[in-house]
Amino acid sequence: MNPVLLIAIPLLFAFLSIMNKKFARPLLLVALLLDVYLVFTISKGLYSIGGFSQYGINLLVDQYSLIGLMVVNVVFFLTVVTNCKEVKRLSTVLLVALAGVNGLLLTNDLFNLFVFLEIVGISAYLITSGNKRPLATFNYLVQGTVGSGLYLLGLILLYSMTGTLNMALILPTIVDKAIPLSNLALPFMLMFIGLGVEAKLLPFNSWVKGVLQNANALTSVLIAGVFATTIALTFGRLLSTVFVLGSISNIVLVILAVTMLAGEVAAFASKRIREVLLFSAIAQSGLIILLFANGLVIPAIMLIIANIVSKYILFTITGKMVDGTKTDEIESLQGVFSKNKLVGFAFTVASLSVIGLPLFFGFIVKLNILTSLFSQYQLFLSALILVVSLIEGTYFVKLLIKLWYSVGEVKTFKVDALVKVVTLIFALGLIVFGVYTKPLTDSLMTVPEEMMEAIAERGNF
Amino acid sequence: MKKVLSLLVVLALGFGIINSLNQNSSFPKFGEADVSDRVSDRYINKNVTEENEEVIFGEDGYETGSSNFVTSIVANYRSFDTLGEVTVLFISAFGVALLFSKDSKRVSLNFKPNFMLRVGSRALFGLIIMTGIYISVHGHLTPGGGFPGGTMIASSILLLYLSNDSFRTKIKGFKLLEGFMGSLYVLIGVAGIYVTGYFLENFLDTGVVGDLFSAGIIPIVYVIIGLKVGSEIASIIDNFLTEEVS
Amino acid sequence: MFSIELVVLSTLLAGVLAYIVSIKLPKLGSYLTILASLAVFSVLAYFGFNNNLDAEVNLIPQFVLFKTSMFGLYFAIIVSFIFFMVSFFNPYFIKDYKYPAAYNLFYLMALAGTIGVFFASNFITLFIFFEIVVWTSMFLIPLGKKRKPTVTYFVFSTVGSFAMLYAVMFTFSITGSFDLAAISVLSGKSALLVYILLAVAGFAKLGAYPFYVWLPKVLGKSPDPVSAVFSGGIEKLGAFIAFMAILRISPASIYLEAVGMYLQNYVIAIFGAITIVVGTLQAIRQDDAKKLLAYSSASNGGYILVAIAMSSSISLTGAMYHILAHALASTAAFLAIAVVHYRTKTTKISELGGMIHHMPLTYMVYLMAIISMAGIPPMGGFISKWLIFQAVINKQMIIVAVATFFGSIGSFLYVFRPLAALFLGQKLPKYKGVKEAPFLMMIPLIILTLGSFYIGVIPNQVIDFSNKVIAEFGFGPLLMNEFGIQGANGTLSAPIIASVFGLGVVVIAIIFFILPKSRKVGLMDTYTSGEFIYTEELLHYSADFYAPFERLYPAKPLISKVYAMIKEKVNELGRFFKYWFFTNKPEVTVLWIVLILTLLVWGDIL
Amino acid sequence: MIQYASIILIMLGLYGLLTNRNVIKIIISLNVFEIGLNLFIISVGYVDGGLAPILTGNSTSVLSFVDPLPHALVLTSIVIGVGTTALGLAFAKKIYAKYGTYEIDEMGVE
Amino acid sequence: MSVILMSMLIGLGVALFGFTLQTTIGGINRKVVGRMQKRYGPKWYQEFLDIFKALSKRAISHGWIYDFGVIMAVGGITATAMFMPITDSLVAFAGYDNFFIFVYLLAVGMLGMAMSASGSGNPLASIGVMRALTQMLAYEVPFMVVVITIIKVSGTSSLTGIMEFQQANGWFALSLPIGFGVAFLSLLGMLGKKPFETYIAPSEIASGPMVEYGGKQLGLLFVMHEIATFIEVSLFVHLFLGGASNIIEFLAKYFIVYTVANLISNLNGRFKIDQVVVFFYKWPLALAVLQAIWVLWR
Repeated sequence: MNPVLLIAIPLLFAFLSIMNKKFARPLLLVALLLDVYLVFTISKGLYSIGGFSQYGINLLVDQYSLIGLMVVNVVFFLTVVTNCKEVKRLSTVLLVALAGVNGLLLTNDLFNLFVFLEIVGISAYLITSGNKRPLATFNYLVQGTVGSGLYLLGLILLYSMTGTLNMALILPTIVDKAIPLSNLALPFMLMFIGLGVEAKLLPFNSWVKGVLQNANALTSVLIAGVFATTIALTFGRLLSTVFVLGSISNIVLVILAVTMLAGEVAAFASKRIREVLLFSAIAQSGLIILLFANGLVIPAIMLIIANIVSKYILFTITGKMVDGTKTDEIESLQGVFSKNKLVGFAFTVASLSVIGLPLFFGFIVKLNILTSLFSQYQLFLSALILVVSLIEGTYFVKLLIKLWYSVGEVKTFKVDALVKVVTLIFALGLIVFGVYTKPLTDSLMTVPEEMMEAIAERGNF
Repeated sequence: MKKVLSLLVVLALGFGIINSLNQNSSFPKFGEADVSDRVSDRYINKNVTEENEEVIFGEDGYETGSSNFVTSIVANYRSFDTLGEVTVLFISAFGVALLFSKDSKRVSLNFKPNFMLRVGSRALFGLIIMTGIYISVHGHLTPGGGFPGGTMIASSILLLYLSNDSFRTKIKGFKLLEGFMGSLYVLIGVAGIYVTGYFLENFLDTGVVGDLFSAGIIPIVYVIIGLKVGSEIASIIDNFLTEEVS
Repeated sequence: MFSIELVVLSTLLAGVLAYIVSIKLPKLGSYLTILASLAVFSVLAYFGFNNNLDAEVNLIPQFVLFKTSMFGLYFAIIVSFIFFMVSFFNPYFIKDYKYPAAYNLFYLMALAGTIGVFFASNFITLFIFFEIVVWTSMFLIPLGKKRKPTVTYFVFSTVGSFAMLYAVMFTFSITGSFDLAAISVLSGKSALLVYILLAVAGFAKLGAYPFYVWLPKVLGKSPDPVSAVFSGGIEKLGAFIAFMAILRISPASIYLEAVGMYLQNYVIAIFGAITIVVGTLQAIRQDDAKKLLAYSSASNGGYILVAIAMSSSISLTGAMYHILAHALASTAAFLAIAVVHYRTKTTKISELGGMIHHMPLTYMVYLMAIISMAGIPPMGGFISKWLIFQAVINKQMIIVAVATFFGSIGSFLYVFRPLAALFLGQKLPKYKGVKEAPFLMMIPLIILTLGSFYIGVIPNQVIDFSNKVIAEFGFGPLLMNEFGIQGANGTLSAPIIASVFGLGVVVIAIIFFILPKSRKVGLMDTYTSGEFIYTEELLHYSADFYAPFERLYPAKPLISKVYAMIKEKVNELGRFFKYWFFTNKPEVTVLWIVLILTLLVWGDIL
Repeated sequence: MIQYASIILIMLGLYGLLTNRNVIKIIISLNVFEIGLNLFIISVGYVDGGLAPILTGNSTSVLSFVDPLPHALVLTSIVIGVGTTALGLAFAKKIYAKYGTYEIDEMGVE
Repeated sequence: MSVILMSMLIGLGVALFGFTLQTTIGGINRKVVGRMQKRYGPKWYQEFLDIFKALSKRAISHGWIYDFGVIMAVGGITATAMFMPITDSLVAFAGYDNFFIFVYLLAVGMLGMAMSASGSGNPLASIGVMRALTQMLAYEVPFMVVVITIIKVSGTSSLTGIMEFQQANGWFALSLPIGFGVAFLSLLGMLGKKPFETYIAPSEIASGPMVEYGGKQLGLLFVMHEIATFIEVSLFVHLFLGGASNIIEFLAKYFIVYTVANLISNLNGRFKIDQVVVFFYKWPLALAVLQAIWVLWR
């Protein structure tokens, strides 16, 4: 199947959906189902749009984007299914968002990437507009626009130097034309910052708090889970196949390291559960990008998968919990899980996986990350990661203990059976993958090679 | 103080960027861009898929038949971008509607349109909308195209809004038009897959360069874009004329 | 043949089974824990002693590898025995837990984890099981009343395990191998780094200075069986790691002629000494019996560290012996206190009194336990302390010697406090109907006491075993003859001491009973200098027992202030980041972007 | 050199974003920023003496065209800018409805 | 086996000898002190009379631990005394007269007495025990530091071995004068002589841990006290004064040490218990450590 359908179908349905509002939600579900089906049937390769080979726009399906597509589409689908009530009038937006997300993962063209970035960005603004904090969303919009503007600036500089927009051609062209790295520092930094805004990297992410701290389950899972994963994967592709960090790598590493540290420390200092989770999400995205920036693709993808699954569980349950109890102060949520054991179990498993304790998938990921970092002899970074994950573990354990054990009266909340089932399955998945990882690691093995293949062939068909 | 500091920082950055661009040997100086070195060279010579030395006005058989190279890029070589772009506009328009739909009421204009406005706008309406459609249709031949054309269409509708307050309540078809046109665009793209194997492939005959009926799907796409942009911008305007009830 | 993998997996499975059973029948599930831990202990002991354990791995993922060693076996038998003993208490405490099913699950999982650690063949396996122990045992803590210690425990354990992870990974990056033997290959600075990190791991788990803070919090506040398991079992993981770090890595550094050891070992010994002193001082002033025992655990951990750091045949035997003796004695003491807690619902020394009249057996168990802990013959603790003293004197470590003697004498003080005020003293009327421990609880109490006594009188078998263990580290065996152990500057004959002691007691007892019989009077019938006191509480001296001595040093250890400060600093940093980066103002982001870009474009010039 | 004017425009936009605390002004600054950006994009494609990239009957192959690709890109960029501006204004209106002011400083802490 | 039985009998003899010796010398000392204070003083056998009187009286008991503690105390002390060499050849368990055995077996006796005292239910007894234990913490550590210096220098921890070493190389009292002084202070503490007699504190807490005793328990505890004093003083003699090669030498040294301690005691006031701790941890400990470092790390 042609992967462009992954983008075309949601778009088509989006256009159709505004003609009659009644069909919007069913259309969304159908589109999601179709996409999930398609993801598992498309085959690898380079797909041209309009038949202009490497001079036009291409979609690239390799192991990397395939894994990304599977994860993102499935989680997107489940998010919508488990939050059917919240979807309401957002169906069209979600359809467009789905198209944008798939586009970001598939595209092999820098400018096309910008367009999809904007699509995803605008849908994100609209999705977050539901939390009744227009100022926060406005803030997000301004920052997002500046960010994508900077990305565009960097892109056009790059174009003027290389004369191409094809991601697979940039690197070969740089080599061919022998463009010195110092000349490339500015465009790459601009693009890095532009994407960094969306990827929640530290100095550029003041939007996150406002947007996520009041978000419901749907919004938070989409923004912190699906979109973040997509952006991270996009970022990862750029960092691994397009960017030549060269002289700016120090600045980039500092930014990423500070992001990680600041996220965890801020989460440590937070008293509200959603804030804790959102800061933790910031730190995680910092870590993911950090891995990509160091060329550690496989651990990064593993982390992305672990992250989206656990973030799905955490944010969904938190959203439902906050909905049900009308509060997100950890102090007043004490002991909520004693009445909702299944949900509590899923939440606990997800947190333990995020902390990186054995028997859970997060542990395998952490081990992988550290092994790779040490094989590069990155002593300082790995020490930082350990320190950071100590802080992370501390507040997560604190959170868990508070949520399981009460001192006073216990608030209750109701969770649909569907949410229970889905989160439970995800939690079990974390355990299963934590014990038996071979299929996943095997399928990841070929990712870096395949990523480089397109470049080696210069985007030819 | 804050302003001075900001100014200083911004100035530093601006001069820094200019300086670094100036020293950047790979970045072509203004007006010295070497087009032959860029991918655009292929677009100008229309030899992306076919061997082709040079495009000659009035001949046929090129991969795209548009004499306006920008249009050939917008609506053919990089048509996928344009689809995305239309989607951005679409989702913005939808978003504006979404933001205003709840608890909102329509506001009536706080002035009564006078005679000049009523008559003048009707007279101008026809002219402007004609121009808009013309520009959309001739997008592959002359400067302009679907986007400017669509905007003109929308501005003509704005005139109607101004001149006749009840007009807005009568017109309901924008959503339908918008959705329909968008779907059509996607469907044309999907049709490409089934006709030739590529999404958004120009599967019609490209015709003679310079003819009105040439360039395959380009004019069709541009007309679709024109109508879609027109209806979207019109609906944005429409929505801004409502007010939230608090 | 019995494979280790099978032991670990079946323990895990038993845990899951116990969990499922306990959802409906918590008590039955807790009986399952007894059975399961008995099975683990007996399998390990039987097959281990017969050298019949199989290290092959078939079912678990490939990177987990086991091996059998006397070293691991020694620890595994001790710890599984402790788990087995403590499990007898589970049925009585299970109903107080908030999540009884989870308790049974985590109890057995922690057991499986410890077994895995002791038989690990490579560092990855070691680390995995180490972390499993950390988090499963972590969830045991809050099941009681207090939940805060959980976080403390997590932080300190994780500091340790991350230090270990870093060391492991670092070793891997140099040698390319995760094998346990790989650390011996290291040299120079990298060896020193790994040494320090592994030592930190051991320190953190063992609760040595400066990481001992978690011990009193966790052991003092968690459910009683959990405290016992921690003190006797899980804490010993730290000793295990410390053994490996100190004995397997030999970073060349300054050799201290005066004490005949390398600088880093001396530093470890000094830390051990500090642990002994601080633990003793704090234990003396505790009012909560469990906290008191917790500090004593810390201080005994210090002895183990000192002994390991000296690394000679005598000292290592001392360390091995002390691990066993302390495990038995400390578990017995904790369990005795658990009985008191179970019957009276309090562990505060100042609230209790005269328990000996209600539970004489428990009293005797506690007495024997503290005799062992204070290192008095004829119990196991005496032999280990004697060995350690021999080594300390032999190495002429004067400063360490001061600490060890101080700890040894100080232990009389703190173990006597619960004895005097909790068990002895006036029989308080509010505990009138309190009964002796239930039958099932008596079993482990008696077994532990007998065990402690046995190893105190006949040390030869244990020393035989520990000789095999230290032989694995390349040290010669400790010499023994029929009656005695050959130390560095003297011989010790435990059986003779025990029999002389017995003779003395018998002789005096005969004299005592020949003399005129005494009349029994009540406890209130005492000499009160002419005062008339009618209430038992007023005639009971239990609060602020060592008040004059306690005045001499601060109540809160300094280091806990440091930790509080670190926590506050992290919090402050978090607030700082929240204020400067997450302020919901677009211009903040823009400003940062501008600044970073400016830095970039002017970077060459600046 | 003239293309650096657009850089200055971008910087003006950033300056506006840094100093303004009014929602509408922020949107306008954003527009200034985008316009500068768009001008810069176009300037990248300019060739001295180049023709507009439209083939007409009387053009000959001797003359070179300016780079048409930036034109196409800038078209997209402009449209996207329109979309975000519209959305931003809509949010501004929402903000006004909620707080009764456009000044961020007057809105208080949430 | 018969060797051990023989040793045990000898040991019992040593214990009995120690008891008799100390009780006699204690009685003589009472007379000496009486003369110093311009009194006539009791007969030299007065202490025997006291003990036998107490033993023969009908007593009260506060429960089984009250009795059991006494048995354990006296039994433990007797067992300790059985290991004590009188001269370098007269020792019950040759080769096993390890210094640490005395330290720890002595503790058994102490523990038994403390237990019994606390078991009586009298808070004054508990206070006395508390003070005794605190004082023990104070004097033991400097003493032990001095002793490890001795052990390390002489290369053995066996008391007879140390004696032999001194007979060959001179007394430790002379070669380690600082340690000798420190150990003498510790000896005062061990014996409960002023200024370190706080735990008995006859005036405020009515003779300390013993407050509640009478009859045979008191008598046995007197016995225990005498034997404990015998052990402590003999330890001092063996460790610092070169031990003894014959029994006369031992008696002479023993008498001198005990009398000097007793005389010093009568010249002093009394420390508070926390002052005792501070006192011992200031100069004696520092000096002992310095001396050890000087001697051993040189």
